[in-house]
Amino acid sequence: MKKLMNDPENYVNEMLEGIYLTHPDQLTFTGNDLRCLVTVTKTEGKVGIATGGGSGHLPLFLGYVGKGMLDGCCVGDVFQSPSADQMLEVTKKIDSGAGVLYIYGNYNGDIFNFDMAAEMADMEEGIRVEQVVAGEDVASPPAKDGGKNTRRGVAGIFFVYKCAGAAAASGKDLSQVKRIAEKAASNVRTIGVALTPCTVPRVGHPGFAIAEDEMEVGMGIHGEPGIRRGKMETADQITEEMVDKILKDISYEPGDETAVLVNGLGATPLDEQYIVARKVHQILKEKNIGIHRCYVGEYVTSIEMAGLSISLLKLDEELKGYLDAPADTPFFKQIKNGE
Amino acid sequence: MKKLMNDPENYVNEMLEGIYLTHPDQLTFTGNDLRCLVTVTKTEGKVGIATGGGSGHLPLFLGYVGKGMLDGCCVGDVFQSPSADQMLEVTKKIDSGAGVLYIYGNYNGDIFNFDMAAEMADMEEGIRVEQVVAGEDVASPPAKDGGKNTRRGVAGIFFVYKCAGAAAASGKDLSQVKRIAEKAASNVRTIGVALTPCTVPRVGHPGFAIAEDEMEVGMGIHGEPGIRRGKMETADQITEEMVDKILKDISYEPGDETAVLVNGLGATPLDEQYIVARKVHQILKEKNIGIHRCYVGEYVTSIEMAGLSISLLKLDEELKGYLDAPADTPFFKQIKNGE
Amino acid sequence: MNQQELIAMLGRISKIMEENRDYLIELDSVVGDSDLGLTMSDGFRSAYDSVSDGMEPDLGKLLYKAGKTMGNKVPSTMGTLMAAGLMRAGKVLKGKMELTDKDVVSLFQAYKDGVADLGKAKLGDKTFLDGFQPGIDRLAAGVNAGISLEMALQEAADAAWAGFENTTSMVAVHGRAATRGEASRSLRDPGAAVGALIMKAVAKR
Amino acid sequence: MNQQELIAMLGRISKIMEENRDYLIELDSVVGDSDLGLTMSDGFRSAYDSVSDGMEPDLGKLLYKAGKTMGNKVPSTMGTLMAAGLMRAGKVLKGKMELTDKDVVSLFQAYKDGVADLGKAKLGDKTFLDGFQPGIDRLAAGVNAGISLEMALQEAADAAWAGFENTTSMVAVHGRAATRGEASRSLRDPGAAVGALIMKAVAKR
Ligand SMILES: Nc1ncnc2c1ncn2[C@@H]1O[C@H](COP(=O)(O)OP(=O)(O)O)[C@@H](O)[C@H]1O
Ligand SMILES: Nc1ncnc2c1ncn2[C@@H]1O[C@H](COP(=O)(O)OP(=O)(O)O)[C@@H](O)[C@H]1O
Ligand SMILES: [Mg+2]
Ligand SMILES: [Mg+2]
Ligand SMILES: [Mg+2]
Ligand SMILES: [Mg+2]
Repeated sequence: MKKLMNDPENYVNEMLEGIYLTHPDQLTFTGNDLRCLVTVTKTEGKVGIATGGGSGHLPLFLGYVGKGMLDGCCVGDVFQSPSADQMLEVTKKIDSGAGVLYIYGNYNGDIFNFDMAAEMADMEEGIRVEQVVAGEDVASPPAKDGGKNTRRGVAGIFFVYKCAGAAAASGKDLSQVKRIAEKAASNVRTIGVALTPCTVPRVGHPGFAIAEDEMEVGMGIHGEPGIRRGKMETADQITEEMVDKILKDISYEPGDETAVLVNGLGATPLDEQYIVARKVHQILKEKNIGIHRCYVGEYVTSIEMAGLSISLLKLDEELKGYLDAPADTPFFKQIKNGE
Repeated sequence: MKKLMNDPENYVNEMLEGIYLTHPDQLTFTGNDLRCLVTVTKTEGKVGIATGGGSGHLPLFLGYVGKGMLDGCCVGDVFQSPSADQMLEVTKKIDSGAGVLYIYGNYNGDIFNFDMAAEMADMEEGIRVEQVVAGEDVASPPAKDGGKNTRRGVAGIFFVYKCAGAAAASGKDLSQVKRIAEKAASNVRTIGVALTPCTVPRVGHPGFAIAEDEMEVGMGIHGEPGIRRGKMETADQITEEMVDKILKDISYEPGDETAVLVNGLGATPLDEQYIVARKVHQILKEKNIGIHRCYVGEYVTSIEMAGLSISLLKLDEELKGYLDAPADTPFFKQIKNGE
Repeated sequence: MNQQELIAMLGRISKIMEENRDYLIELDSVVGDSDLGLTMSDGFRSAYDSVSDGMEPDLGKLLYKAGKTMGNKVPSTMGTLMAAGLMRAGKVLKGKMELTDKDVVSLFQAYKDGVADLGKAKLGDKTFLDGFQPGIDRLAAGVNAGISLEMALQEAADAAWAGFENTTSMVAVHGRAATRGEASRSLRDPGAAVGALIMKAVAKR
Repeated sequence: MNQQELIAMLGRISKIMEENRDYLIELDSVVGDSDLGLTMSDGFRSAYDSVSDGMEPDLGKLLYKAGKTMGNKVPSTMGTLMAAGLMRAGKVLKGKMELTDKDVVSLFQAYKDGVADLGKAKLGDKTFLDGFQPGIDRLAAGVNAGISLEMALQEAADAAWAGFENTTSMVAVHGRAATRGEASRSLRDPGAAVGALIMKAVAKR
C-alpha cells in the first residue's frame, strides 16, 4: 500500500479539512464536527435531503451536497457508518420546516444509525423524517418474496440523489420527494467488476487478493464478493456480461429510455471507462433502448480499486425532467442545456 | 497490467467513439478522422483555440474542448503526438476569420508537428496561427540564459487553457489571447510525485519500476525521471518539499494571490488529493499568499499512475478575471458565482 | 460485582479486542469489509475510557454511558449493536451500585436483548448472537444451579466459543455475508467471534 | 539502384525495426516514454506499405510519399524526424528512375539534412544524428574512394553502430532525455540506435 497520507488515524479528518479549505463557498459543517457536512445555502421551505455513510467512496457521499442535490451529509471512518448523533445534528441544521428525507445505501450499520437518528429527530426535535434506502446491485441477492430489499447499495444512488434533489429544489413536498426518490431507487440497477483490491488506510493491507490475470464480476464497493471470479476478458465481453445481468433483472421494452452511468472505481483510467461506455451504447442501440443521458467518470469509488460499474436508470417523463435539471455541487455540475 | 480494453491497437479510437457517443451535444470530429475533435458550437468572429498531444492523459487534452475553453483538439496514440495534417484539419474547421491559437505542451513531437501545421495553415489556407508552448515542470531544467524553454509541459496547461479560453470567449483578438496565454504560461509552475508506474496499452508492461516503499519526486507525466527517488514520506512532508520547490522557482511576495491545482495522476484517490490540498492551504497561509481558487481532482493524468502534481498560478487582476469566467466542457464545468 | 470490578471487566473486554484486532480483521476480510478489528478495539476502548475514572457510581448509568460513547465512536454494524447492548444493560440495571450474581446474568441477558431488538436477527442467522447467546444460556443455567459465578462464567465462555465455531453450520441472512448465500456456510462469523471473545474476557478475572 | 531495390531496402528497414521493437522499447523506457519500438516499427511499415506496390516510378516521389505516410502514421519525435528525412531525400532525388552510387550517397545525406533541419540538433547532442551521420560519412568516403557500394554500405553500418555505442560519451540536450542532464551520459540514445539500425538494414542486401 502506498498512500499519500499522514497518520492513517487522521485520514478522514484531514481529507475533510482539505475539502472545507477548497470549497468554502459551498460547504461547511455543523455541531462542531467536521464529519457533519451541510451546504452553506439553506433554502427556506425546501425539503432537506441528507445522506451519509462510510468514507472511501469520494465523490460519494459528501461531494453531492449542493444546489439541486443534497443539503447535508454525515461521513464515518473509511467504510464505517457515521453515528446516529451525527445524523441528528445534520438533520437539525438542514430542516427548514418542510421535513427531511434520508437517502442512503442498504448497509446494516447505516440502517441502524439512520433509524435511530430518525427516531430522535421525531421524538426530540419534532422534525418529520422519511427514509429511502437504496440497494440495486444485481450481483447481490434480490429480496425474498415480500421481504425487505437485501441488495447492496452502490453507484446507482447517484441517480436517486439527482432526481430527489431536483424534486426538492422544484418545491415538491416531503412525500412527493420521497415518492420520486423511491421511483428512482426502484428503477436503477447496477453491476460492477473489480480488477484489483483496495486498502483501508488503517488496516494497511488489501482486503483481498486477486491474481494478475483475474477479475471479479459483481464485486461490491467494499470488496464484497461478486458473482464469479475468472480470467480477464476483453472490455466488450465484460460489458456484455454486465449489461446482460442488468437487463435480465429489470425489463426494458424496445423504445424505452434509460440513463447510463459508467462509474470508475478509483484506479481505472477514463479511457477505459469510455471504451466500456462505447459498448454500452452499442448494446442498447441494438435493443432499441434509447439513452437519454450518459454519465462517465468517477462517481462512487472504492478507494483505489481498479474496475468500474455500470448503472442503468429506467426513465419515464417525470424522472427525465428531474434528471435534466441543473445542479451545482463541488463534484457534480450540470448546466442546463442552452444556458 | 490489467486493463478494461479490447485490442490495444484500438484503445484510442474506441475511447474516442465512447466520447462521441456520450457527448454528442458538445463534441464532434472533422476530416473524417475521429482524432480531430472540434466543438459543435462555433462562434463566428471568435479566435479559435486548438490543442493536441498524445492520448493517455484524460481529461487532457480533448476534455477541455467546449464553451469558455478550447475549440478543437487533435489526439495521437497513447503518449504520441498527433500529425501535422490532423492539426491542419482542426485548424481549418475552427477558424472563423479571427485566427487560431495553438496551445500545447513542450514536447519535441508536438512542437515539430504543430510547427508544420502552423506553416501549412499560413501557406495553404491563409489562416493566421499563433503558438504558445507550455512548459512549467520545475523538476525539469530551466532554459539556459536566453535560450528557449526546456521545461516539460504538465498539468499547468489547464490554467493556460482556462485563461486563454475565457479571453477568446470575451472577444479578445488573436494577439491579446496569445498575450494572456503567455502570461498564464509564464506564471504557472508545477511539480509532481509518482508512486507507481503506468503502462502504455500497446507496450503491455510498465515503463519503469518503483519499489513498494518508494516514490519519485518530480517524475514527468510520461514517466520521465524526476529529481529524486526516495522512501515514501508523509503527505505533509512530500507536500512541503513540492511547494518549496515551486516557491524557490517563482517569487511570491506576502499578499500575492495564487490559484492552486492539486491534480491526481490516475490511481490516487480524491481523499489523498484533499489531504495534500489541506497542507498546500496551510503552507500558503503561513506565507501570507492568498488562494483565489483551488481545484482538486484529475485534470491531467498518466494513464493509471498513482501520484499527483501541484500547480500554482501566480495571479494578477487580469488573470483572476479570466480564471473566474464560466466554462462548460465535457470534463470541466465552472458555474459563475451567484448563478 | 462492585464498580471497580465492573470497570475492570470492561477493561478486559477492551484488551481482548485489541489483542484480537488482526484476527477479527482477518475474519471480516473473508466475508465483509475487514473493519471489525478496528471497530471493536476502538469501540470497547472508548467505552472503557469513558467510565474508567470511576466517577459514576450508578452501575446502570455507567454501562449506558459506555454504550453511548461506543455508538458515537464506531457506528458500524457491530459497533452500533454493541452500543445498543451496553445501553440496554444500563437501563435494566439503573440504580444499582453493586451487582449480585443474578444481576450479572441480567446484565448479559439485557445486552443480548438490546442487540436482538435493534438487529432483528434470530438464533441461527449466523450473527453475533450465535457466539453470545450460548454463553448467556450456560451462564444463567450455572448461576441458577448455584455454582460459583467464576465457574459459571468459565463454562459460559467455553459454550460461547463453541457457539462461534458452530457458525460454520449456518447460512448468513444479515449484513454483508448474506449476499453470499449458501457460500457463506463454510465461513466462521466474525460477529460471533466478538460474542465469544466478550465472554472469554469476562470469565478471565 | 532501381525501383525494386529501393523498395526492398525500405522493406528491410521496416523489418529490422519490427525485429528490434522490444529492444527499442527497452532503450526508450530508460530515458523516455517507451514508445520508440512501436513508432519505428509501425512507421517504417506504413512507409513501406505505401510504396510497395511499385506504382510510383519516380524514386524521388516514392521516397516523399513514404515519408509523408510515415509522418501521418507516427507523429512522435522520431516518427516526424524520419518522415522529414524521407521527404527531403525525395525532394533531392525527384525525377530519378534509377539511382547511381552517388545518388545513394545523396539520398542518405539529404535524409540526414531533413532530420537536422527540423530537429536543429548538432552532432554530439546525443540524438539520432550520432548514430546515423558517422555511417553517412563513411559511406560517402567509401564511394568517393571507389570501393563497391556493397562494401561501403557494410563499413557505413559498422561506423553507424559504433556511433550509436559512442553516445554513452554524450549528454542529451534534446527531447525527454535532456531533462536528465549529466545523468543521461551513461545511457545509450534510443534514436541513435534507430540510425544505426537503418544503416544495418540498408547494408544487409
Ligand atoms: N442484524 C444483525 N444482528 C446481529 N448481528 C449482526 C446483524 N447483522 C450483522 N451482524 C453481525 O455483524 C458482523 C459484521 O459486523 P461489522 O464488521 O461491523 O459489519 P459492517 O462492517 O458490514 O458494518 C457479522 O459478522 C454479524 O455477526
Ligand atoms: N532535435 C532532435 N533531433 C534529432 N533527434 C532527436 C531530437 N530530439 C530527440 N531526438 C531523438 O529522438 C529520440 C526519442 O524519440 P521518441 O521516442 O520518438 O521521442 P518522444 O517519444 O519523446 O516523442 C531520442 O533518443 C533522440 O535520438
Ligand atoms: Mg464496516
Ligand atoms: Mg513518445
Ligand atoms: Mg465489517
Ligand atoms: Mg519515446
